Amino acid sequence: MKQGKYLAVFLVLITIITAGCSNNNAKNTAVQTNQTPKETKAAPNSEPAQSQASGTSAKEAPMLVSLVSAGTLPPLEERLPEKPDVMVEPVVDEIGRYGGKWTMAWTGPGDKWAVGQPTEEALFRFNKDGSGIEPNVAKSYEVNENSTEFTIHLRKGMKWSDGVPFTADDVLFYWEHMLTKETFGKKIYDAYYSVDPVSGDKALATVTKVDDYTFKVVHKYPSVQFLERVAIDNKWFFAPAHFHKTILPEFVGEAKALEIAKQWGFEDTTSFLKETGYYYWLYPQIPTLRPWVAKNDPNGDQFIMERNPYYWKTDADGKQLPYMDQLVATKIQDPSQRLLGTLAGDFNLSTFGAQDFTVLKENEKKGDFRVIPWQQPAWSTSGIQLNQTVADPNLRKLFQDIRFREALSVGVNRSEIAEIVTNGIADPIQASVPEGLVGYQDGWADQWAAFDPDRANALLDELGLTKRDKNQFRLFEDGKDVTITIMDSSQDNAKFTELLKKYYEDMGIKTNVKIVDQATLQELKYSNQVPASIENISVVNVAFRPDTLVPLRVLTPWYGQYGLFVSTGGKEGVKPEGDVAKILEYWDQIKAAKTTEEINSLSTEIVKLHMKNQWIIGYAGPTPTLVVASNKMANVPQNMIWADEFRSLGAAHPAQFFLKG
Amino acid sequence: MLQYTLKRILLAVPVVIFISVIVFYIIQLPPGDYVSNYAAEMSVAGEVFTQEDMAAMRADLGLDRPVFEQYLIWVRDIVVHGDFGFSFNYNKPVMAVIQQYMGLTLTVSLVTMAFQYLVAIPVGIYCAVKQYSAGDYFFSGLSFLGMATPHFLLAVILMFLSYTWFGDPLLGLFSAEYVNAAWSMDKAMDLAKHMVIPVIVIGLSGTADLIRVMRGQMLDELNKPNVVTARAKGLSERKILLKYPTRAALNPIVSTFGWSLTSIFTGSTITAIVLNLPIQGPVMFNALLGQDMYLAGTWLLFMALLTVLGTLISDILLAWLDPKIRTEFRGT
Amino acid sequence: MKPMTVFGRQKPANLEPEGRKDVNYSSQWRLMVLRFKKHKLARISLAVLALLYVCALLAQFLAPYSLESYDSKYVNAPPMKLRFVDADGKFHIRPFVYELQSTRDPDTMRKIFASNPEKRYALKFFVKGERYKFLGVIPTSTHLIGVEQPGRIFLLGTDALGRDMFSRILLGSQVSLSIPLVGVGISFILGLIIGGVSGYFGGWMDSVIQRIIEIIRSFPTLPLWMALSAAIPPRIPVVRMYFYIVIIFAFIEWTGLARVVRGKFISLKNEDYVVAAKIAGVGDAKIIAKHLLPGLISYLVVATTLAIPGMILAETAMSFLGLGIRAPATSWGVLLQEAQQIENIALYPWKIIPLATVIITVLTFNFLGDGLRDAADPYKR
Amino acid sequence: MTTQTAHAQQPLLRVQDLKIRIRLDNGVMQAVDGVDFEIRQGQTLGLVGESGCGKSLTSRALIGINPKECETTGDITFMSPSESGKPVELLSLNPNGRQIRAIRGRRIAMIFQEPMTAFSPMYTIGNQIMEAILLHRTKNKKEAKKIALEMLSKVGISDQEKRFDQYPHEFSGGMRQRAMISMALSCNPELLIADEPTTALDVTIQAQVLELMKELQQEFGMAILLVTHDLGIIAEMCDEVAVMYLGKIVEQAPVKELFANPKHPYTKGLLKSMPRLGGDRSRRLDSIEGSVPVPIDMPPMCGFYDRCKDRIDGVCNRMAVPATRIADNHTVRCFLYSEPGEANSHVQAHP
Repeated sequence: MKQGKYLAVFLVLITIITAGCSNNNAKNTAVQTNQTPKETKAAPNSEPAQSQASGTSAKEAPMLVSLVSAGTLPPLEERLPEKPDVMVEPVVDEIGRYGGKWTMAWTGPGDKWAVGQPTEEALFRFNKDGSGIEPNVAKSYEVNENSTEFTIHLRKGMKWSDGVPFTADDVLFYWEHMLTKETFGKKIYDAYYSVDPVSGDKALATVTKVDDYTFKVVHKYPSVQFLERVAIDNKWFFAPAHFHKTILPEFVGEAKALEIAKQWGFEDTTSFLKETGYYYWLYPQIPTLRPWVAKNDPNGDQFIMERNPYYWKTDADGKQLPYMDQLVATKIQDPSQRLLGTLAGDFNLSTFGAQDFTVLKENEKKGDFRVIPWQQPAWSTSGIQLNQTVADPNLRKLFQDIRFREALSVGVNRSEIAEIVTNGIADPIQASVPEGLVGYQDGWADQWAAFDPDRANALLDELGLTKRDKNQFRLFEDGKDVTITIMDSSQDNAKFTELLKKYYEDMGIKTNVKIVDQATLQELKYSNQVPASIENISVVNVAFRPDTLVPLRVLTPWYGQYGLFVSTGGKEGVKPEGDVAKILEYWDQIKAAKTTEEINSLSTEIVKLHMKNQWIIGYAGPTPTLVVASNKMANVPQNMIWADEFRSLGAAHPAQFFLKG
Repeated sequence: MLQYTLKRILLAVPVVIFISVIVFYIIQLPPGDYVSNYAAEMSVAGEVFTQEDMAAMRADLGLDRPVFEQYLIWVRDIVVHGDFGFSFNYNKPVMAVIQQYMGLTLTVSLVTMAFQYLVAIPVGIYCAVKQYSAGDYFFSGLSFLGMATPHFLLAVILMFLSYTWFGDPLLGLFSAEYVNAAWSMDKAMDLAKHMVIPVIVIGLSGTADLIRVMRGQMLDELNKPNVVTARAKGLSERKILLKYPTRAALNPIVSTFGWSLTSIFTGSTITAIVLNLPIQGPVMFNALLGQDMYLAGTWLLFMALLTVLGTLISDILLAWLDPKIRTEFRGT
Repeated sequence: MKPMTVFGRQKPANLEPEGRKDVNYSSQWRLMVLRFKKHKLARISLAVLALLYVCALLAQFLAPYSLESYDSKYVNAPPMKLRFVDADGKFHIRPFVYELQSTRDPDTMRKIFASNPEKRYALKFFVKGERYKFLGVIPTSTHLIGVEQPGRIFLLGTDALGRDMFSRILLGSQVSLSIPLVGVGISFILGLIIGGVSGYFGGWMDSVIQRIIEIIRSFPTLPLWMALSAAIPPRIPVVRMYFYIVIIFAFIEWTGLARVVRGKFISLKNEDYVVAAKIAGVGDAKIIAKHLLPGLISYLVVATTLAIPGMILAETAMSFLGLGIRAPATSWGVLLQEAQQIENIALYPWKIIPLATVIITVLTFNFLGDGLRDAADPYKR
Repeated sequence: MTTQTAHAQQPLLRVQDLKIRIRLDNGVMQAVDGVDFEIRQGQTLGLVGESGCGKSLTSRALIGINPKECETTGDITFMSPSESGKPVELLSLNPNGRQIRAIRGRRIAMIFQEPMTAFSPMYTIGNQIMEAILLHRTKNKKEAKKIALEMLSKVGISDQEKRFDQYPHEFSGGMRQRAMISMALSCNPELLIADEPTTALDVTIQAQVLELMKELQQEFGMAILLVTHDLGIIAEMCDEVAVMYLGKIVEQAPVKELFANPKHPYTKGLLKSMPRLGGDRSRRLDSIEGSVPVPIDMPPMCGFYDRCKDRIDGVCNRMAVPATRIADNHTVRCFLYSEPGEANSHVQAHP
């Protein structure tokens, strides 16, 4: 259960992406399978022969066979891309069999990503260990020497789920008529801008069609991480032009668009276009490239996605994926229902937080499922972020003082926290980059990690907090009380906040815990009213996703108004100083960096500043996310990383999950 | 009678208008709005909303206008177009959302209600006739227990017991395979199976109250001279019981029926959340939580209307049931 | 002669030992007490409630541990057996518990507890423990029961933070038993004043008040709770939070009492003696104080008693929805909210024990209310 | 006084040693303690006494409609002429059984003091009158209604068709009592028990109702047991009268005899407290001092002892008083008329 072992599978997270990477897909996947021999070894060898036997006969699902023979669906060869362009998905354990449903719980359309991530098909996706990207919807790509020109090849004969061919026009359409016009409510992603290292000038890329199956993205300045950023920011760089032409105001006119929106039940075109353009996988009318496509209204009690007959991936045997016929998401109203449903076998593959570990493990046999822990790239599971720009001047001075942070760190017994809060699963360590990720620093996990209340009190005295009130709480020199108010939006952390309060108050620091709902918390963050937060940092690589470690926006508590300053270009907020300013400098350099090495070393510098300052104090190490799969559900990989960047469960390539008979 | 009804309805109008104002105000009361809720929810999934994004969204949804303006627009649309607004959360007109849940809500409510009345009335009569018997103590005790146990806990415990004993926690109202299936005998049976826990949980507490009222009323009525008169006429005890005390004791119970109107249309919210019942209660709760204001507002308004209507129905029922009031109306 | 009604507790009027001819204020109360004494269940309930309230008052003293006695060694420990006979079959006068040893199942990470018969800790009275203020005033560290350090005694097991459930239930009763009282108290005053004004003066004041009550009652309580608890400003201490919750309860509850008061006022003010007093030129205040309130107070006591269980349950419901008091402050609602997690029901069923105390309290209040009602109103049920 | 019919001397109902005990929280109350009397066909027996003396309980015990808390013992023998005088032991019948129910309402009917509460407010007068008719006389609703309308007209209610469909609250008090009488008589009972039939009515209405009862008695030839506290009504209506005090009949005699020659101190007191037409208006009405004791765990003694002006200390408060026959049809229960030694000699109350 110790994080180190699992994260050790990261050899180097950011592999160098060179022009040599533009090999074709078959080769790429072959490499991929070689890279993960461990998984095949770990495979349960139950009835492989049987599934093999049933597997060899048919290359497509029985439900499609009957449609083909009825003449309502073209034969398989016509539905798949041309033979060399078919994507062969590496199979985790064994060749599967067709049929069955993936049953899961979701909380309704608001939980769109619960079905969105596992079914997502990105142009480029992260490879299985997260060390780099690999082509997915794209067949292959070439990039020039200084990373300014990316030529991307698509798959010939590939089709949308309604049978219409998928071509470079769909990419161009998305770029020209949707993304750059911001029709679906998102700004043009940062990935499409390149930055001049000297002047800091930002330039938008150009996208041009080369032929039906090739397009080119040209940046003004080098953009080394372009493909990774696209894989994170803009997973899908395409849209079904034939569909969107029928609804976009640009093509049908405002009035008609509104009319169509109303027909769909929407009130206005803005939200209509946002939903259809961005959250398209929830709508049965919209063709997608996903293994399963929406079948009914997501607002119902059960959302059904059914296999895409034109899905463009096969297994190693040439059997068209996905194996399972349907993905059925049942609406739940309370998290306990996911647990109870899983125990009862109602849901055959769901994910849980580590807090449910014991109850799940205890019921593994009875419920006929297995618990597969996926490691998270989190710095900690229990920790505190002190708002460096907190409104109260006394507090701000205090929070910015490194001695205060050290006092708060050593004044808490991490073993107790790890035992009680994480049920002994996490290590009692400092918030730090887990081993195996970019920026890992040896010994950081132990920095200020030993429980030493005397040192903590000495530090606090040293800070001048020697006055005490009648309850023995410390006071500022001016007699005002020192109170840390921790804001949180969930009751799930009650155990931790209770303990934290106890330890802090033992040091004489009065501590309040205020639970507000998420929206309020968000509002409070924007208005700089969150003095402290127990949010955790979980990020694979600061260069991919800087916003929690680099003050670029507002929502991360530790940097508070620094982020506002940066995001408003200095109009509002607090001007970053000292090490925070340095982080921003490094970030600017990353944006304009020419090589991956350069980016990695700059990223490491940013992380080192975090280590030095420990703005984010951690009291317990990361815990895994638990993937709980029915024992019937096969091909669910182990030793994976659970990260939003890797699309969480999507990293397991659910199209090749199957149900044993 | 008609005049009275009209007068009552007329009196209700200002109340409802006033309520609609308060409703709107109350929805606005918690900090944040739908957009910030939405942004917060999406940020959990890794989607980031900047303040500009949120401002743009607010402008789209008309949430950037002053509250009273939003209110006036809302009311204008209701009055002029019969349009109750739009549910941001469902991306559907409010009425469509309400309709979606109405069928099952009514099913659950009416079944639990039928259970309550069918159980409580005979048991109440029994407990009154056999006052202080073992049966009286048993039923009174049971109903008190049902009333004293918090619903949510009872529901969870029953669900868990159902899981440990039968391997099925009976979540929701249908098994997965029947949720979207067409109605059939099997589906109905499945529904019946899933109704057991909600009926027990919601029904038990309501039954407790009803039994108490019925028992008390019956005890009153059983002591009335008209029972003695009936007995002196030579009527059998059963006939006496049914014709005189029961009929009279039912009066207050039937006439308070109107008060249950709101609960019929919402269902029990907390129990429904715990048991994952697809009925109005939780939908509205989430609308309130997520500040899906037109949905929440319409619903609250609807509830207020139902309460006013329920009072009216109660009064009319009372008049209709009580010959004395009835003849007074006939006279005027 | 009136038809005799000799059912149940009721006795024929003419057999009443205290003649009804001179019903005065005090004899009405005496009658009530007499009748109440006859109601066995109500008497038992009163005793149980008295016990509960005494326990709540002395909770810090009775509880072996405080609310902040976290201990990672004893997380989710089951209730301990209080023993008299040790492993060797030897009988001890003083009950004792064995030392609790915990290990973790390496596979499921569940804490496994075993008692160590080698080490006995005898139950002691008046032991020194954590410091607290007796009755909120006198600082002391004596607890009624306990075992010697480093032994632990968990009569009802522990929670997920290793805190003694027995202590938490006791200490939680302070909130759970007082919120309803204070809440009802406030709504009692509000209801009495507003309902009284409405009923006594009538006219336009009555209409306005009735409309307001109607409007408040028209609201589903849930959104009202939500809105009101959302209106509670952030970063307030638990005590204030608690106070606000009381106010919320009272705000919803007073309308019911106001209705009762109004109804009674209307019926009483037309009584001959009140009319007579009015004609005689007695002032309104005096009429209300001398003639109306005495006739009303017993009804109010009953209505109030019967309103309390509803508030106790409401408090648990609020905690369930996350609108109530939060740990480390403890109420029964908080405990039940913890208990309702599937994990706890499945693995640590002793966490449901607080449910029993809630049920007992609600039942006893109901029985007490019934008894009081019968006593206050013997001729009408 | 009513005209004696040919079969007037035939006994219709005989009550012997009727005792009613009621269990209370604080003991057992001896509400009726050894009552004996007899009613002959066509005769009117008055049962008089103050509130709580047990007269109502006694009257209701005859048809077994007292609440089940009342423990009733003794013999009640009913000899219905329509069954050719075959005696039926009413107390031995199942109180809810078919046999007693066939007698209730049919052979023995009853009217009550409060016609308002005795009728259910929920049903029309017609409905409630027809109920007994449908039960005892005919199953045909039309016919039943006809009978009911007839009865209504007999009791002097005009516009019966309309009245039939009205509710009790739409009737005036007198009308309601008329309706009650029509309901009681609708099945031609042989005995009518009238429990304070006029107490709740205005004086003028009282007279009308009493007159009506007399007329109807003549027409139907039934016997009446008239329970009242009003000696005036007794004087007007009854052939014979029994005075009850504290669960016992203290004196029983034909009306003329009793009024002319009251023996028991209580009877005397009662008579004195009665205003007389043409009497001396300046004379204050006498009242009986003191109040009725509660008959719970009473020692054997005269119940009237405390209030009696002529009490014999050491006798009246030491032993139970036997009934003494002082004339052929006059019995009295007082030591003034019997020797204490005769205490145990039983005397039949009937002549």
